[in-house]
Amino acid sequence: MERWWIPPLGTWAALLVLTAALAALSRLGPAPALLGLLLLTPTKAWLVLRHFMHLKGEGLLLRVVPAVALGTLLIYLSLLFSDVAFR
Amino acid sequence: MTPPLSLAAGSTDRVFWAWVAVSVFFYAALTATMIAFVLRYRRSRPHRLPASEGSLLLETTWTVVPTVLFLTIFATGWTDYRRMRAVPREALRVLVTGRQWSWGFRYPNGKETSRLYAPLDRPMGLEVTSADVIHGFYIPDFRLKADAVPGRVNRTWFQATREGIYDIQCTVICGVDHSRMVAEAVIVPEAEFRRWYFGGEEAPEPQASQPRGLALLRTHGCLACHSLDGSPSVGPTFQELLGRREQIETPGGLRDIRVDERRIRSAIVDPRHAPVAGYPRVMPAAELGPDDLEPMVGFLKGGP
Amino acid sequence: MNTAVHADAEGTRLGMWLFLVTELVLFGGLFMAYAYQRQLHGAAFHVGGQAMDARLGLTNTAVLITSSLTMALALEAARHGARGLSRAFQGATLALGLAFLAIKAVEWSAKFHHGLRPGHPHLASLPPGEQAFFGLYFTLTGLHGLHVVAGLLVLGGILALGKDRPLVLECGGLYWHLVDIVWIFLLPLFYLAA
Amino acid sequence: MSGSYLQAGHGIRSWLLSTDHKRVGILYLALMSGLFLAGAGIGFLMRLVQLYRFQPLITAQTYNALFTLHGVIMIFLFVIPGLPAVFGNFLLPILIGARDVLFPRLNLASFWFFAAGAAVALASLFTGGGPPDTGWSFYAPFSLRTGTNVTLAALGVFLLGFSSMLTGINFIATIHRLRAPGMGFFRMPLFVWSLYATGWVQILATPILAVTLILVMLERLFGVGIFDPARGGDPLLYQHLFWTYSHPAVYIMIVPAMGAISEILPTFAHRPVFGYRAIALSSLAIASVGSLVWGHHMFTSGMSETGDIVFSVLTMLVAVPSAIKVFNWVATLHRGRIDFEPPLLYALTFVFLFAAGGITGVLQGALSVNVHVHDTYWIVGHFHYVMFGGTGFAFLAAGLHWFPKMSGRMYSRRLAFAAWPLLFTGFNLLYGGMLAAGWMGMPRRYFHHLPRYHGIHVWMTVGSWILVAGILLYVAAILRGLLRGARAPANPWGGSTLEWTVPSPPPVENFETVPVITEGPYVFREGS
Ligand code: HEA
Ligand code: HEA
Ligand code: CUA
Ligand SMILES: [Cu+2]
Repeated sequence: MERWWIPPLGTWAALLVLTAALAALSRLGPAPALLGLLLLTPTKAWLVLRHFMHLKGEGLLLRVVPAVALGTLLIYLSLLFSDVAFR
Repeated sequence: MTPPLSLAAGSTDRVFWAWVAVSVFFYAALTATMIAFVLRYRRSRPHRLPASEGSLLLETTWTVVPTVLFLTIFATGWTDYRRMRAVPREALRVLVTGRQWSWGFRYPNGKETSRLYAPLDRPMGLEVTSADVIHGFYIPDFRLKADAVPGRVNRTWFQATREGIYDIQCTVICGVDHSRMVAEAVIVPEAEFRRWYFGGEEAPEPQASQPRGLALLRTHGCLACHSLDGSPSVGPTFQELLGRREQIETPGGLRDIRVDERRIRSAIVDPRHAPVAGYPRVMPAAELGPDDLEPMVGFLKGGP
Repeated sequence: MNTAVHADAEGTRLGMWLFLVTELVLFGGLFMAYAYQRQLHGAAFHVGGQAMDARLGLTNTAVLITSSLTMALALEAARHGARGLSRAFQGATLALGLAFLAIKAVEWSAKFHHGLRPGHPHLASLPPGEQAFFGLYFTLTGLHGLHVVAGLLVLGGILALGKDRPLVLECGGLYWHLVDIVWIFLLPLFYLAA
Repeated sequence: MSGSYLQAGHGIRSWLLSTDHKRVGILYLALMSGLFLAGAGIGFLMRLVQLYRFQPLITAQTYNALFTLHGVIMIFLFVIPGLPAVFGNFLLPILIGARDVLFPRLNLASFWFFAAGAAVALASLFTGGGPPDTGWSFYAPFSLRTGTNVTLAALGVFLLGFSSMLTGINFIATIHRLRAPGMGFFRMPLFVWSLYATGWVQILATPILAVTLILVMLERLFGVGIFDPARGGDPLLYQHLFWTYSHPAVYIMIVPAMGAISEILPTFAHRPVFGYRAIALSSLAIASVGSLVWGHHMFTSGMSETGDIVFSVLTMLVAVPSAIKVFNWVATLHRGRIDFEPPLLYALTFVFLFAAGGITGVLQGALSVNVHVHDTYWIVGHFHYVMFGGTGFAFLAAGLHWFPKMSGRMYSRRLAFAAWPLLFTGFNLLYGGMLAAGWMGMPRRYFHHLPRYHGIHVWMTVGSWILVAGILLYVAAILRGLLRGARAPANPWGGSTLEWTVPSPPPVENFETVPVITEGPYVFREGS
């Protein structure tokens, strides 16, 4: 019999481990906390998108769509910072 | 139109008109081509010329040329803008506070005014802020604007190149009297400004000598009862006075006249004689020497 | 009236993803506000973060991640024909979602108790940066909470009405996972900011 | 073959609950025409107020409410939904050879969100603290502190945003999934391209407006400190968020208009459009670069100088794809076989007026110039040129172009021609006057103006009278067509796109058999 429940459990475990790592990092001080925020959080989001939301198996179009959204947000943020970061 | 009256303004205007000229050129060429094509290629004038579906050369040209043109426009605008943002070190810095619905000015030595006094040909720094909502501090004749934002200070400066009184207007909608949130910038020679600035509390307010007639009307209190903008008040407005039809009360009854220079003069010197009908008879006679009377009459003749 | 044309599965999925894009950007706007304020008030955000209960935040993260797991399993089960099992997993997802909301309610009421709610004089007496921090905290977690509620309504509806075809479950699941992703970002921004 | 979509059912319910994309389009058209005339009527009234005070009937407070209402109606209820909702709905499926949009029920829901949004926005006039007085941009902190009913108006606009987003989702999905066999992306008509680009802007920008309005409502209702500095907020943050949506929104208004013009010009020139790919791709370019320039509304706000520079440069760049389109349109007339019909006249007028508006946009995008003209009538002139001269005239042109298709009748050609000189003269007097007034320093949103500006106000008001006459004649041309117009043939203009292959008005299913596409959209045969 196919063991279809294994992959989701793996993703779930990875997410929990990453969360624990994030919590541990943020206790070490502001710099590691920021690092965790910038590295681990997107990794977690990526895991959810790829496995739980099945982007892994989707066609090109469906993978481009969320990428466009995230890219747009990044650009919005950087333009916003062209103001606030230089006040 | 309105001449530029500060250092920055001259430059802003040159940049603006230069690009207007360039744009009008392109625009006219474009429109002419469009009209010419429509006339030439009407169905009623048949032709067998093949129509092109595209041309890399042409399309590249009209991508590159506008890009270069637009970026040049940016560059010229930025050059002047950088200067506007860089307040010279030696500038006097006035704190400008907008509030619903008036402007207040505070000088470094503590003097507080409701008009902005500034010396001629000297840099004047402005630190613009607001006590409530956002306002916009705008002197059109100087091509100068800075938003007054609560919780922060925006800096700009100007250097006026002509004496006079200039309108300050609020440009950001701030409530019911947004359009009444106007004030004046009074530009006077440096010596006069210093006399006032260093003269303690009692020093007389500087008066711009241009137009002097207007300054005199103000000091003599005429404007308390006569408006300049046509709005009704205790007495008739000064707006478009010369040549206006009025009904006056003479000993012989009501009479229609057309206001001329003689009438203006006599109304100032001897207001009880033949006043305009329909207004209370409250105007005092003024004791004026010709030095004062003539500029006043001159102003009223050509006034707003 | 004419009969509606029915979108194929691929089209439905595309439509769903486009909708998720709007949700992403919606929260993206709030993250922009957060980033902006934090840039201007870094220190105050640090202080504000100290008032947060990281344990509650982490617990809730675990709860929500687990609910994502059960949701994914519900879909897989349905795809493999195990409808009963699928429905059980759907039920588990709903329960976990409710648990998340309950923990959130505990947390909010503690904040309310300490006068950290908008409009309270105590909050108004704090420095501007901290006021901004709590303003954003309530807005972001509140809006996220509303999305959890909406997700529960949708998933509950699917379960109650017996509409748990794989395609429907998949779309409901996509929404639920998106809500999870948003939370994944909220955790370090507020609870681990100190 | 079944009867036309107009005969598919009669009672009011068969319209209000129809999921037929054509009927939904007509519903939007009916509602929006009413809203436009109301908004335009308010504009007309504002012009009168600058001459006669009408006191005590109209006070400064009333005036502030008038321009807010005028702006909200025109922007959120007319030009933003405008072309996609009406012509997009009616034509998109037909242009790609489909029976309907991909999600017909969602489409109907969009309409009802729109109607609800309009109703709520209008309800804000009569409830709570009375009509909002902040201008359409709802700048904080004034919008947070004013006693007028901003909260409800924001809710209305929020619903309208929802409608716009759903339409965007629907159109993108439709274009991806329902193109007829053989229709690759580069065989789509240009109007479809423009709707595709617009759809992306709608879904990527509108949510930002939604959160901004949510934040305004939360701050007004619960005192959450986001924008008001008295509560730890920041007013410039509001401006950033508002314009992050509202600048892209101006491209939501203009890109479909450009698409419509790109259909009309080749149809009447009877030749393929010049530079098809450049026009198609420039729509995408406008949509993407257009999301990066919002800061040009904030040059005097106290943004950092780096921000000023970045946004000014990007503003210059976003103008380039528009310029490309304009030149390609003009080139499309070259060596055509031109039928000089009203739709063409209005389309050419679009090109003329939009170019003027665009040029003023570029000029005010230069930093030093912007400092002077920001928040003056110059800006008001700019955006009436692009929105009314651009989108508005495209609407008028598209209305004539597709009127036979939609109604099955011909409009009055004579009246349509007769309206033009009035529209054109009135328009340029009124809005050209605004540019002049702004350069002289006349601030916008002013009830009272200083005497030095009185002359130019008289000028503008006179222009508005001529313009009204033109609009009324145009409306007459349409009404006459509806009542007494001759029956329209399937292809009155000799057009080459798919909508001209189906009868006027189209049958419910649009096509008897699904068309198979073997060539590009603008192939004209001899003699057509
Ligand atoms: C349909 C709507 C629409 C469109 C299409 C545009 C298009 C453009 N707009 Fe406009 N704009 C508005 C609607 C629109 N705008 C509104 C509503 C406001 C005010 C909001 C408010 O405050 O209430 C505004 C305000 C506004 C401002 C802020 C002004 C201020 O408040 O200080 C600026 C500044 O840069 C600007 C710039 C531009 C530019 C560069 C373009 C460009 O995209 C234009 C590009 C087009 C062309 C350039 C024409 C074609 C080119 C040629 C014919 C080639 C020849 C050209 C030259 C030689 C120059 N706009
Ligand atoms: C597409 C958009 C659009 C259109 C078409 C118009 C059309 C008009 N606008 Fe527009 N206007 C805006 C969008 C638009 N406007 C926006 C966004 C603002 C900014 C608001 C703000 O500051 O927040 C603005 C602001 C604005 C101002 C500036 C107010 C101020 O700052 O003080 C003025 C002033 O004159 C004005 C006038 C007009 C006029 C006279 C028309 C005319 O074109 C109208 C001519 C047509 C008619 C008059 C139609 C005739 C029909 C009838 C007569 C039927 C009558 C029916 C009824 C009464 C129900 N508008
Ligand atoms: Cu102050 Cu407008
Ligand atoms: Cu803009």
